[in-house]
Amino acid sequence: MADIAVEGLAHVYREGSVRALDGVDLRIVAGERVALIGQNGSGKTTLVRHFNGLLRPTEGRVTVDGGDAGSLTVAHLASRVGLVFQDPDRQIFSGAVRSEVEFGPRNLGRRGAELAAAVTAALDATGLSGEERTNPYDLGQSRRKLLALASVLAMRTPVLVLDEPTTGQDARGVERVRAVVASATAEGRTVIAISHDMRFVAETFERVVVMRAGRVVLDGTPTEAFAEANREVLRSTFLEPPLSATVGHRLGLGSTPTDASLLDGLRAKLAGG
Amino acid sequence: MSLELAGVGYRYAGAGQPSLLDIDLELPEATVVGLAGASESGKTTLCLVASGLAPRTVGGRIRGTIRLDGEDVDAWPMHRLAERIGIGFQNPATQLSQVADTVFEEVAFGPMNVGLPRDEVIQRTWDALDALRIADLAERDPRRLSGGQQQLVATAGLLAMRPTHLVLDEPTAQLDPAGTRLVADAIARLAAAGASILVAEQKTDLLAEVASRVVVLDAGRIVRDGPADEVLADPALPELGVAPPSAVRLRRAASAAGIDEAVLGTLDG
Amino acid sequence: MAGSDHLSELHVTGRDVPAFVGRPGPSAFHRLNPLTKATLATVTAVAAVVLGGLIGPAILVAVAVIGPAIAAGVLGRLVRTALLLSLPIAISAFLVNLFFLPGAETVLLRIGPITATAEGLAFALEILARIVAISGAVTLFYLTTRPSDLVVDLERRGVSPRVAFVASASVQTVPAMVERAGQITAAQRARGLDTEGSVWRRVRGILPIVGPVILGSIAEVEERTMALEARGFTRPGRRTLLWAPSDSTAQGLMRRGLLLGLLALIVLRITGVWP
Amino acid sequence: MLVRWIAAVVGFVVVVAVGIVMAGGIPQSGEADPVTFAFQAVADVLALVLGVALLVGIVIYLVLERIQTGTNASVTSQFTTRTLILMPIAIALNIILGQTVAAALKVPIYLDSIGTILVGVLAGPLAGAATGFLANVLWAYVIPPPFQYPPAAAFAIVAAVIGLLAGTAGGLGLLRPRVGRPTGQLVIGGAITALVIGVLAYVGYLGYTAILGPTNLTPSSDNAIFVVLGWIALALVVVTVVGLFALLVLRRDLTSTYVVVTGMVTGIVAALISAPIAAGVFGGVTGAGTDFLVAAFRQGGADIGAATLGQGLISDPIDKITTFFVVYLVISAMARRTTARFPQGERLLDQEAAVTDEPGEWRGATT
Repeated sequence: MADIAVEGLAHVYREGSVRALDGVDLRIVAGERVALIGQNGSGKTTLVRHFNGLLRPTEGRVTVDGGDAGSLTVAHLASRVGLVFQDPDRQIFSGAVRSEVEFGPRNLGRRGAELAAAVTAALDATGLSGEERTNPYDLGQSRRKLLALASVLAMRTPVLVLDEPTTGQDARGVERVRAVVASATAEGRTVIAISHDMRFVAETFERVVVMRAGRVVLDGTPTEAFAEANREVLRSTFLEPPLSATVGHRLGLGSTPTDASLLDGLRAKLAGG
Repeated sequence: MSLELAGVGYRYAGAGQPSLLDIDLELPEATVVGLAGASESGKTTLCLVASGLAPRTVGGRIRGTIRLDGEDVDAWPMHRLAERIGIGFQNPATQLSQVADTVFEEVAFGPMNVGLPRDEVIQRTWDALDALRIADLAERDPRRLSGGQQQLVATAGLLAMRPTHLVLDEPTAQLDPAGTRLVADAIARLAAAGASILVAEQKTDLLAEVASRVVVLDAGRIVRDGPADEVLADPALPELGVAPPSAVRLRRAASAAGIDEAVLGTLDG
Repeated sequence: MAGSDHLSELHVTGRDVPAFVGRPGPSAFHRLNPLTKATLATVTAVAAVVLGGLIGPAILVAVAVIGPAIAAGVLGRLVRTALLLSLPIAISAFLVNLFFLPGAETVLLRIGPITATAEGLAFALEILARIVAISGAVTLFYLTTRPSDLVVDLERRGVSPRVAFVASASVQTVPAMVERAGQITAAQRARGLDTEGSVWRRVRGILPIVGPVILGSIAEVEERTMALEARGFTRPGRRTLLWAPSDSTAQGLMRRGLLLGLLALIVLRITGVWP
Repeated sequence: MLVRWIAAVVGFVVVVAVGIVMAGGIPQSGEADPVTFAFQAVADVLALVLGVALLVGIVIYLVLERIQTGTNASVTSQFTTRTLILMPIAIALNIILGQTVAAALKVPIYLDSIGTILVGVLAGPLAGAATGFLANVLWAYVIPPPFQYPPAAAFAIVAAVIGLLAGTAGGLGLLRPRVGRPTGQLVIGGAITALVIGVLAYVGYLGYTAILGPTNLTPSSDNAIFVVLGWIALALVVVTVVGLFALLVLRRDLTSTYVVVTGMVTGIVAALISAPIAAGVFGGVTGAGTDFLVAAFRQGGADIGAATLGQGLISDPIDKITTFFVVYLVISAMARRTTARFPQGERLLDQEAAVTDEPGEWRGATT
C-alpha cells in the first residue's frame, strides 16, 4: 500500500555546493524492512527527508503511494511517512510524556478512543507506560530517545523511518527497538532505518542499502551486502561487515551476516563433511 | 601514578537513593580500564566522581576517599584537579568551548584557563594536536568538523592539560564507524604511551579491543572486576544489560549448538 | 608528573602560534585597535543624537563613516548593510511622523483620512538622519572588526575572562540557535505540524518550535558546564592570552580626544550655548 | 561593609541629582510641549534617572568590595559556571525572538527579555542585569545581520533593570509553584489576577480615550493595519490570560497570580524608563511593531513623550506578563535537577521533604 519510488534523485543544499544526493534510484515496496548504511555525510539523512517532503528534489522524482512527494505538503505526507530524528531534544516540548506522544496523532486529526489507543500502544512498545505524567526532561537521554520513537509510532503511519534508533541504547534498549521494528512489520508497515550498528542491521532488516557520496553503491539482502565480494565497497565507506560474516568467509561458508546464519552454515558443513 | 577510589559512594542532590555504593577501583598507569553496565547503572556517575566533577560541579554528597598518587584530593578545587584528570563526554558538540574560532584555539582553551605561560600553552597545544594526529585541522572552525573529528579535538583539549588520567564517558556513542575507529585508535595509542584511561562504553567490541581490565556496574555497585577477556566472557553479562562482544557471542552460540568452538578459529579482528 | 609527558608523543620545540590565529585585517583601518573603532562608532552615534538636525549628522556620516569606509574598502557593503538595518526604522519614522505629527498644519498630500504634512516630513527626515548615522557608525565597526578581536582586547585590558566568555559564546550561539530552530521545525513538521497557511496555524506552531529551542538548549547546560569546569574554567585570576590586537599611544590619545569632544558637545548642548 | 553601602548610596544620590538637573536640558526635538503632558515628561525622565542611579550605585558597591576584599563574593555566587553557560543562550534567545517578533511579525510587543528574565529568576538580580545589558550591547555591535539591531544599545539600561527586577522576584520565591491550593486562596488569586488585568485594560482604554477622545475610541476604523495588528496583539493577550487562568483552575496553581503581578510591576517600570529613551533618541520609533501604537497615539494629538509613554504603558505590562508566564512555563518544563543546580534554583521548586542525611560519612563538595 505504501510504495516509495525514487528516480534519478539529486539534491544540492546551496547553489554551487556539493551534491548531497547525486542520482539515487531506489524502490521500496510496502512492508519491506530496509536499512540504510554509510558514513556520515553520505546522504542517508538527506535521502529520507525527501520521503516526507521536508526536502524537495533538485533533480529527479520521489513518489509515495504513486503521489509525487515533491508537490504534496509535508502535513499531508506526515500521515503516510513518520520520521524519527536522531536527537530527541530537537523535538520534545511537552510537560509530560503522554502529551508529547499525543502531539503527532493529534496533528493528523486523531481524537478520543482512537488517539488514546494509539498513544497507549506506542508507550507500551517503548517501555514508557509507567511514565505518562513524567516530565520528559526528567528521563535519561536513552529513554528520551525512546520517547521520540513513541511519539512517531503513535501516528500509525504506513511508513516508519528511523534515523539512528540505537544510538546511546544499552543491550535492552536495542532489543526494544528491534521489537518495535518487528511488530511494525507484522502490522504490514514499511520500516526504513539509518544505522551504524552493523549487527543490528544484519539481524533486523531484510534489505541493506549502502550509500557513499550521495549514491547507492550496494543494494541487497544482508547476505548479499555483507558478502566477501563487497568487503572493499564497504571499506571504501568505512564500514566493516559483522564478525560472523568475516568468520564465515574464512571457514568457506559463503556469506553469513548473522550468528544464526553462520551456525547454520557450520552445521550444514559438519553434517555434509 | 595512580588514581584510587576506596569505599566511594555518591548521591545526587535531592535523590533518595545513592547512585554509587562501595566503589573500590584503582586506575594504574599505562592501562585502559573499561567500564560496562546497563543505562542508568551508574557508569556516568562513576566517571563524574572519578574526575572530581561530582560533587564539585554537580553538587550532591559523597563518601569514601579518592587518592591521586596517594594524596587525598577531597579538598582540591576543580581547576586543580582539571590539571591532573581529564574527562570527555559522549556528545562532541557540547564539549566545545564556544569561544574558539579555530581548532588551535579550542585545544589551547584549557591551558589558557589555568594561566600557563604563553610558550607553554603553545607547546602543549601542538603536542596534543600531534598526539592525536590532527595538526592538519588546526586552522579549521571546530563547529564545522564531523562528529568524529570534533571528538578528537575535544580529546586533544583534554590532553593539552597534560593530565595523568583520562576518563572517557562513552566517547564513541554518537560517532559513525569511521569516527569510532579514529577514537579507538587514539585511545590505544595514548595508553601505549603511558596514559591511564577509564573508558565507559556500550560497545563491548571496542572494550575487548582496547581495555586490559573491565569493570561492570549494576545498580551503582561493582559486580564484576577483572581481566578484560574474563569479564567480557562472563555468561551473566546479558542479565546485567551488557551485550557480550561479537566474538564471545559467536563462541557461545557455537557451543550451545553443539559445535566445537575451536572450529571458529581465532576471532580477533 | 613523569607519566604526564607520555601522553604526547612528539615534542617539537620552538613552534609559535600559527599565523591564522588573530590574523590582522586587510586595511589600516581594520588594523586599528578594536576599542578605537568601538569608541569611534559610539561617539559618532551619540553625537548624531545630541547634535540633532540634518547637517550635524550628515557631516558626521561623511567624516566618521563614509571616509573610513572608503579607506577600509568596505563602502559598498557598508551602504547595503546600513540601509538594510535602517530601512524598517526609517519606514516607521516616516509613517509615524509624516502622517501623524500633531500640530502640523502645512498639508502636502491627502490620502483618504490621512494627511501628510511638511512639518512631519522635516521631522521624519531629522529622525532618519540620526538613524542613518547610528546604523552607519555601528555597521562600520561591525564590518571592520571580528568579535573575537574586541573580546580579546577587552580581556587584555582587564575585563573579566567570564564576561569575555559570555560575549564570545553569545556571538557563536545566535547562528547555532537559528540552525537548531531549523532542525526542530523539520522534526515537528515530520510529526504533522502544519506551519504553512493561516495566521492561526502559524501562531499554533510557535510553542512546538520555540519550546524545544529553549528546553533543548537548557538541557545541554549541564554537559557544557561539566566540560568547561573539567578544563580549568573556574580557576580564579587572569587567563593566558595567545595574542592581542595591537594598540598605540596615538590611538589612546585619539580615544580620549573623541570622548572629551563628545562630553564637551553634550555640555554645550545642555547648557544651551551651542548650537 | 558600611563604607561600601555609604558610597553606593552617595553615588545613587549624586546621579539622581545630576540627572534631574540635566532633565531640564534634554531637548524635546524642537517640538511644542503641551502643558498637559509636561508632568509626565518629568516623571519619565525621573524613572530613567533612578534606573541609571541604581545601577551606578551597584557598580560602586561592587568596585569597592573588589578593592577592599580582592574578590566579589556577592557577585560570584550568582555567576557560577552554569549561569555563565546559560547567559549566552539567554542572550541569543533575546536577540532572535526580539528580532523575529518585533521586526518581522510587527506585533506591538517585544518578547526580547525572555532570556534576561530567565537568567534573573534562576541565577539572581545581578546575573539578570548583566544578561540584559550585555544582550542589548551585543545586539547592536557584534551580532551579524539579519539579527543586528543598532537601537538596542540605547535600551541596555532598561534591559538591565528588567533583569534586576526578575532576579529579585526569583530570589523572593515569587515564581515557586503553588499547585493544589484550596479553593478559597484560588478565588482570591483569581480576583487579584482579574483586577490587575482589568486595571490594565482600563488604563489602555483611558489612554486611548484621553488621546483620541471617547468618540474616536476605534482608531483602527480608518486604517486597516491597526485592525490586523490589534487583533494579533489581542490574540496574544487572550492566550496569556487564558493560560494563566487555566493554570489557576486546572493545576490550582496560585503562582499565576504572582506571575501577573510581577509582570505588571516589571512592565510599568520598563515603560517609565524606556519612554524617554525612545522619544529622545529615536523620535518614538524603533522599527518595531510598537511603532504603530505610537502612531495611533500621535494621530490622536499626543506629543512624542506622551505617545511613547502611552505606548509603553500598554505594551510593556502585557509584554512582561507574557514573558514571565513563558519563563514560568519553561522552568516548570525543565528537569528538576537542572533547575536545582542554579544559584536561585531551590527557590523555584516546590519544597519537598528534605532527604534525611545519614550521619557522618556523607559530605558535600568541600571547596
